[in-house]
Amino acid sequence: GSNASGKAAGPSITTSVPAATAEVGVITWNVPAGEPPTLDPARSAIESVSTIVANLCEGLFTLGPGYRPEPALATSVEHPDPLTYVIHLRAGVTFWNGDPVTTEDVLYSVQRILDPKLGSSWIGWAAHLDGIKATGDDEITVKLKKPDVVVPNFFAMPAFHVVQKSYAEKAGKDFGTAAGGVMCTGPYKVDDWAQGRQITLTRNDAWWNPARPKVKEVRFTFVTDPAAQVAALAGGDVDGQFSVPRAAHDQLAAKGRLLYGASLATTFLSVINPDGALSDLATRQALHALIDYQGIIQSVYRGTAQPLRALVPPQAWGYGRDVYQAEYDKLPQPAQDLAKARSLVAGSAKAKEKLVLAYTPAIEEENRIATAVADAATQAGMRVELRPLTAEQFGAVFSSPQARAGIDLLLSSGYLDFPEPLAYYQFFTTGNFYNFGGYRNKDYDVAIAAATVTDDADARAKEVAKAQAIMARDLVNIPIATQYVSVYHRSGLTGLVPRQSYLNTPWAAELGGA
Amino acid sequence: MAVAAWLGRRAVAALVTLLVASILIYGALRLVPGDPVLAVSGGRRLTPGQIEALREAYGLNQGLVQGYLDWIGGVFRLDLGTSMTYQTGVTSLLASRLGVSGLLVAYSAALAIGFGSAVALVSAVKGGLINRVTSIVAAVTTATPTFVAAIGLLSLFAVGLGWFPATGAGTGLADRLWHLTLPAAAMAIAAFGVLARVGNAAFAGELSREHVDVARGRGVSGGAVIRRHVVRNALAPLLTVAGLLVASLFVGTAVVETAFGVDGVGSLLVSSVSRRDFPVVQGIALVAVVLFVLVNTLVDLALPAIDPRVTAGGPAR
Amino acid sequence: MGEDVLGITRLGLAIGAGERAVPLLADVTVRVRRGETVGLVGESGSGKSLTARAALGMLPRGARATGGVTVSDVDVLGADSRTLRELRRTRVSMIFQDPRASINPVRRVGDYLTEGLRARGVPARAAAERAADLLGRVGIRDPRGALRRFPHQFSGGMLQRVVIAGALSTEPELLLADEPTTALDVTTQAEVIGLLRDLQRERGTGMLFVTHDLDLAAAVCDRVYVMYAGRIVEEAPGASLFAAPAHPYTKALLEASPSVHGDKVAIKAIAGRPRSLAESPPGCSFRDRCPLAGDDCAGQVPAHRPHGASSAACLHLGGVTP
Amino acid sequence: MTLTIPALRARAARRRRRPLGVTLAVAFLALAAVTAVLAPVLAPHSPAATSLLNSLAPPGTDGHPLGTDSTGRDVLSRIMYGARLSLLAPLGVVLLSGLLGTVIGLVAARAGGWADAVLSRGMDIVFAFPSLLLAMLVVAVSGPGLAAPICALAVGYTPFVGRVVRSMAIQEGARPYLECYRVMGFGELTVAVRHLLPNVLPVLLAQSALAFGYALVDLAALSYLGLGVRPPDADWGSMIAEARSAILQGEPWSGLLPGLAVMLTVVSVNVLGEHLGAAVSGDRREVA
Amino acid sequence: MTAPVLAVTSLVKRFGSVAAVDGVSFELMPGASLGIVGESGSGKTTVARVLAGLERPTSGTVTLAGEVVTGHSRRTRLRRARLLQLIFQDPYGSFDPRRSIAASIAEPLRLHRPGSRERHRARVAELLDQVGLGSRAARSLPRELSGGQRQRAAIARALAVEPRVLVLDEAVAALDVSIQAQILTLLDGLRRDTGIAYVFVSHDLAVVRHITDSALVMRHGRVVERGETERILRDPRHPYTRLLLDSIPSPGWDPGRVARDRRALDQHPSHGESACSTSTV
Ligand SMILES: Nc1ncnc2c1ncn2[C@@H]1O[C@H](COP(=O)(O)OP(=O)(O)OP(=O)(O)O)[C@@H](O)[C@H]1O
Ligand SMILES: Nc1ncnc2c1ncn2[C@@H]1O[C@H](COP(=O)(O)OP(=O)(O)OP(=O)(O)O)[C@@H](O)[C@H]1O
Ligand SMILES: [Mg+2]
Ligand SMILES: [Mg+2]
Repeated sequence: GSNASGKAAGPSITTSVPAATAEVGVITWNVPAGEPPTLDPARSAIESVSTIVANLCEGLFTLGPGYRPEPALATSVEHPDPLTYVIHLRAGVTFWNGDPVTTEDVLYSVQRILDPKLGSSWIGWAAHLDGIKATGDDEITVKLKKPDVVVPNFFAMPAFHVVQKSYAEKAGKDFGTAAGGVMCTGPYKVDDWAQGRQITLTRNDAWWNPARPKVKEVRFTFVTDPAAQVAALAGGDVDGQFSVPRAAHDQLAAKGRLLYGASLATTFLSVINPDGALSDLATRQALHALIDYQGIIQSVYRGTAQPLRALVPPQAWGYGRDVYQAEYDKLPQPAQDLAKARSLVAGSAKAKEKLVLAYTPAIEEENRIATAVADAATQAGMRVELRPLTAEQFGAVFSSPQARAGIDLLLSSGYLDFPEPLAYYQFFTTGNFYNFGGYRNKDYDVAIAAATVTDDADARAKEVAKAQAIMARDLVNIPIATQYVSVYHRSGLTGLVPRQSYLNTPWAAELGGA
Repeated sequence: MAVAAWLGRRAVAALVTLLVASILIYGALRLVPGDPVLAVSGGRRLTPGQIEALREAYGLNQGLVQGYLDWIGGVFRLDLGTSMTYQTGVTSLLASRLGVSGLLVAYSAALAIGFGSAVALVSAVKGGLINRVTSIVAAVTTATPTFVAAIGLLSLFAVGLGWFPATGAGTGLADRLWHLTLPAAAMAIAAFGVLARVGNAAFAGELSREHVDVARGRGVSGGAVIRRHVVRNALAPLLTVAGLLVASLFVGTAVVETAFGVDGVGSLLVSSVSRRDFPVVQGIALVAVVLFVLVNTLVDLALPAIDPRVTAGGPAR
Repeated sequence: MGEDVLGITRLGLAIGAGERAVPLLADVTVRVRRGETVGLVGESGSGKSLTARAALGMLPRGARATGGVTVSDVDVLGADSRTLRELRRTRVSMIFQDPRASINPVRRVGDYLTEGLRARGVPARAAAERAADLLGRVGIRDPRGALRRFPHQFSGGMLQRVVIAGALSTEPELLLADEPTTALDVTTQAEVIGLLRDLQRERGTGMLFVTHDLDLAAAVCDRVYVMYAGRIVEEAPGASLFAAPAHPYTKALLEASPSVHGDKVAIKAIAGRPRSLAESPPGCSFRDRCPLAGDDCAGQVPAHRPHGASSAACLHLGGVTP
Repeated sequence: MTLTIPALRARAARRRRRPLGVTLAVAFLALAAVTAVLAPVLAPHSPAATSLLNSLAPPGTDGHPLGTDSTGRDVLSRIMYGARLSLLAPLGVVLLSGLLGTVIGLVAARAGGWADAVLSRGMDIVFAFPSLLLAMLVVAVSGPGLAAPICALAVGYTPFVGRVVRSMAIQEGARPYLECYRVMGFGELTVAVRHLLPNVLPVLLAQSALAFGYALVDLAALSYLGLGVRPPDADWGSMIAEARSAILQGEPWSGLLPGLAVMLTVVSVNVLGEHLGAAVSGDRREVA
Repeated sequence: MTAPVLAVTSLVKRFGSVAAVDGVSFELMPGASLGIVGESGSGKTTVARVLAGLERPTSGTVTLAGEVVTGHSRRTRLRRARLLQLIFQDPYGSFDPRRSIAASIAEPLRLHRPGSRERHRARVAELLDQVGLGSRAARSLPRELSGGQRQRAAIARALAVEPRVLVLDEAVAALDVSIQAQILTLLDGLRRDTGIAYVFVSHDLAVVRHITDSALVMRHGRVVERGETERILRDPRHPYTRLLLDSIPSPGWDPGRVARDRRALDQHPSHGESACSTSTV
């Protein structure tokens, strides 16, 4: 039996592995999110696309160990004034077809995502963009209307992934699809897309980066059913995959290499309806007190997660770590306290009103968390109604007020694309498009605004931490846990440090024989 | 003459069915409340402006009748529209997956029909204890939902014993059959039960007919009686049921392909339904219905060769 | 008795065993000589079909037989399945009441006819020749075309001719005809009977002719057995059946049947209804419907006694026809 | 008087001949129905009571005779509560399709001609949609949930019932007793409703029982695919779906037990349906 | 001179291109008994069904008690039912298998003779007594009765509304000789006692001779001969009638001749088909 109560804290985190030494002919890698709809980097905001595109296309920068930006197609960036970034491109980089990368290609790639018809979710980076243009043969300049310290992070994101202009224009609507294909610069190129079956990448031997990949060919399969995934992994049909089904951790750990890494992800409850029962702080505090954090981490996440005191997990402190740490330590450690929750509920009329908790039952962990939260709330004297959402309805919550109607509380998981807490916290400023809960706190807004224009790391960290403390007190978001990234591969392979940046850095290039 | 007229009537009936079915399929999915474009977002955040732009791009603001005419016109040109999630033609999307699903259905049908009719015949002829045992087995297998069978087979033969691969469709015919054995078996289990029962009833019914007694009374040997007078006569109901089963197996692939991670039409249907990728759902529904009508029309057309009475207007019985 | 093509002696038949056994036939003795037509008459449920089928060795499922059945000196009840098959292929044929049920509806008439011949080892081509020949003999126009047609394309009368052709194709010594004309129109009946009689006479085939029509039996048969409740109650020459019925049951039947011939006479109904053997009272089965019955009838089943040209199983034979 | 005895004996024999399987099936269905109705009284726990730290307890655990699921909910209680939706939803399908099918079948059979042609063709067209496909189509339209699939399956099974009712009604309508009623001066509607329908009823019931089983399986499959019952509601299908990862973990109980409930129910209704059908055809055979 | 209780004029019934009944006319006096004979498919049953309102005639009229029966209104339906009832060949199929005999007989009473339950019960007992059935049969389901008993019950049910005409379609064909005699005797007695008129459809000339005064001989939907039954049997005028008579087995019977005559008749199908004009019988 795997009765979770008896188990210890859970598996440990891997931060380094031996580098790959041996060449490997072919590996088969499963993408549990299913077959990607496209390989267009502009539309690579969903896991199935990013996992593969990360090996195909490169931006100006990439995220290195510890999620630090590192140069890629650019060699450096200058920041002469708060509104200007000057980026120097690497010389001698070619697309897979041998054509050199020009500033024109870079500009085209960045600008095409600004077309709303494309539906790229990376469009958000340009909120304060004034203009972007080539200012030399191998230099482009980004001008902002308003200082925004978050912007440079996007340079390492698929928003700046470079595709060949002539190729993309020729492919038109088909760009990125099985029919149209893509043209990038990365360590792998698309060899074959057998729709419905697999995508095969082969090594790009002309890659500019001297760190030559060890694996010659990567075949992606798209098994979505967890049972089938585990059977495939355990049986050796598939060599590896990210996001291994938790239920099979024990089974797979005994077979090959199952590694965990800390991530920038958070699972949390957020207040969606500012006027309902949750407008009352006592109700929110009761909610905070009734959650079985320990049970969730041990039983739901089977130890592969950590409790959180704030919305943004410590991994995402890309700068000013000491400042963040000190402030973080001051926040209370969340723990279930049903007695406290009961007394809070007893003392508040609002707390006894019905509240609707929306969640995505298709994500098994969230289904269980929502179930447990609702049950605990009932025990504490609250009335919680569960409202299951489909992926589509969940998406609609973020884009249409009608979809949000009637929902008080939303359970969701999200991750930061890069280690900048601001990227999350700025969503909760007054009037922000994504501030669905209508959170309004002047002090919070001031702190975030200040941080956004503060270049200095520690100073910025201070401001962010101030906002973080305000939010933790107001409890408009109740962080529950940060999950680990997991990767499984058969024994005999090595080189892959489990990091969330598999979504935007060429991870397959690190993999190889032991 | 009677045969030709009968065949003509069947063909016209099949075409009418297809026509009305296509209208239903298109109409139902166009009358959807809510916004199908959200499918394109893959669950990510879209601004209202982006959504409007996408609606335009997919021609979702078009009138119903015009939309249907465009769509059905496309169907005749083998163009089923463009998938919202995959951005590629639904036709090519289906074409690349039909092979696997077709093989899976054929394999599973072969298993179900082969074992089902064999068991039915043996138990009907032998009777007694064998008949009782097989009828219990048939009752239980009929009641075994495909997904329960899938879970059972998967955990026993793939995870537990490791005799068969658990997932994927394999490459090359032999490897593919190897991979599809468990999924096909999972689908075949319930179909087997149905066929065993129907077949048993058909064989037993034919066995008790007077002409069978007459043949025995004329000194025709036991084997020949079974072959010439029982099997042949029971073929019509068996074939009819098998036809219906084959067509429903095609939709049954939704469950097994999901459970066994086979990328075929069935798993595409499930994911497209949950993503509300309507062009794909419409395309698959149409293919399923065409397949159903096709198989059953073929069965109908084959019936006169088995039972000449059907063309004479009377029923096969 | 080498002359007998069929010899049924003291045949008893029961279904089930022990306490729950249901008797179907008791003490049935029937003989058919070479070239002779023997009638078996009685109301429904009296056991006519069971008797005829027993001659083929076809007993109901789960039935046990006692007594003896021989066809051309072959012991049918004791025969193994091979002997039985051989017997059926070469020496006995049977014709049933409903020709439509007797022929496999999904096979061609030609298949039906040649099946019997092929089972005897006749080559395919020769079998087809013979089949066409036979169809011509039974009065079917365009026999070759008919071979390729299906049973549903024939009328009942024509189909019964096909069945007769099939039955005679193997040139049997014994023909068992179980109500072969009951399903047919009277005019068609006459034609079929005529045909059957001609063919039978021509080949010297012995025939057991089962019917419930007394007039027909009397007109067609050399000898007639009358059955009631699973027993033979009277055996009489065909000619004397009407003139001098021996058993009260036979007499009652005659009086109950209206006739087109002669003067119009009132009919006399028989009280009660016909019984099967299992339902009948102990002693004489007919006694509860019999006007002559006395207390003595209840004691035991009466034995057959000669009476004029006939013999009957009744204690009061004198009371029927003096 | 002598007649009485065999007739009575035959009747008694008929009653005694009900096979053991049918008795068991009826008993199981009765048990399931009672359990569903009385779930709040009978269930040892609330079906929603979670206990994350006591998840996936094996059967036989103290207080949880059938163990707990991955959220620590009592499996026995959940099966009992799950019986409500699992049985009610197919019942809805059967009632709706039975009603529709009976009306359509009777009208088609009695009206004949043009109306019959249209109705029969309509049923053929619906029949061309495998029921699961129909259910998935409406889910695509309306999003997950039970109401739409129930309606879709009801429509989908209508030809299943309607065709049989129609052919039975035609067959039965050709039997003299119905013509007798007409000769007696009864109107068409009276004959159809008072005399034809009751005699078609056993077949209708038999067919409905089979449809119930199919609907149960279809709905469970839908829930298994995540397109049917939405949590926190649960039926047996969704319980199996939720147990999938537990099965992977080698703790199959929380999935196997509801799977067993589905199978037993379907076997039972099939056995019952077949018995009803056989009883009807047996009745016919006795006549012939 | 009394008026005929039933008159049929130029009755035609077509099924597609087949004329099942082709210009049949006859009259039936109260208390008379008319036989309709002919081979299978000659249209006898169709005539009976048209009379009972189960088929609409293609043309021609049916007059009951002086009033032409047309249309399908409730009034027509009820009036026809009160005047004319039909007995079918199959005595089992004539009853709802789920209802007891008494319940089945009570049904027409409830429709046509509204009254208390008690009155109906008494009347059912009376009717059953009239056809020689007891109270045990009344309680039985149809399947628990023998064929003869069922046919008696069917007659009782038909008599329930006291019709003036009873149409019997092969009413005794399925019965054993001994039972057939019982029913024929019963029918004889009923006609004597109640003055009901019969249209007796049968292919059995002997039975028709016994139960009818006059008869029609039908072939291919037409009447080929009509007259007093005894006369037809003694002195058949139409070759077809002669053929029918010759087909009946008797001592010294020559089936071969029947076959020859029939072939001859088939070769001259027009022979005498409409020879007899519409004379009242
Ligand atoms: N297979 C059987 N199992 C049980 N009883 C049977 C079986 N076959 C016949 N019987 C019974 O045996 C009795 C005689 O049946 P049989 O068929 O020989 O009658 P029959 O004289 O041919 O009647 P009919 O004129 O109706 O054909 C009947 O009471 C019948 O119910
Ligand atoms: N409902 C019908 N549809 C088509 N043809 C019919 C129908 N009813 C009767 N016929 C045809 O009408 C003709 C007369 O049939 P009918 O039943 O009246 O004959 P019948 O004299 O009663 O014969 P039988 O002695 O066999 O009962 C036959 O050729 C028959 O095939
Ligand atoms: Mg018989
Ligand atoms: Mg008739």
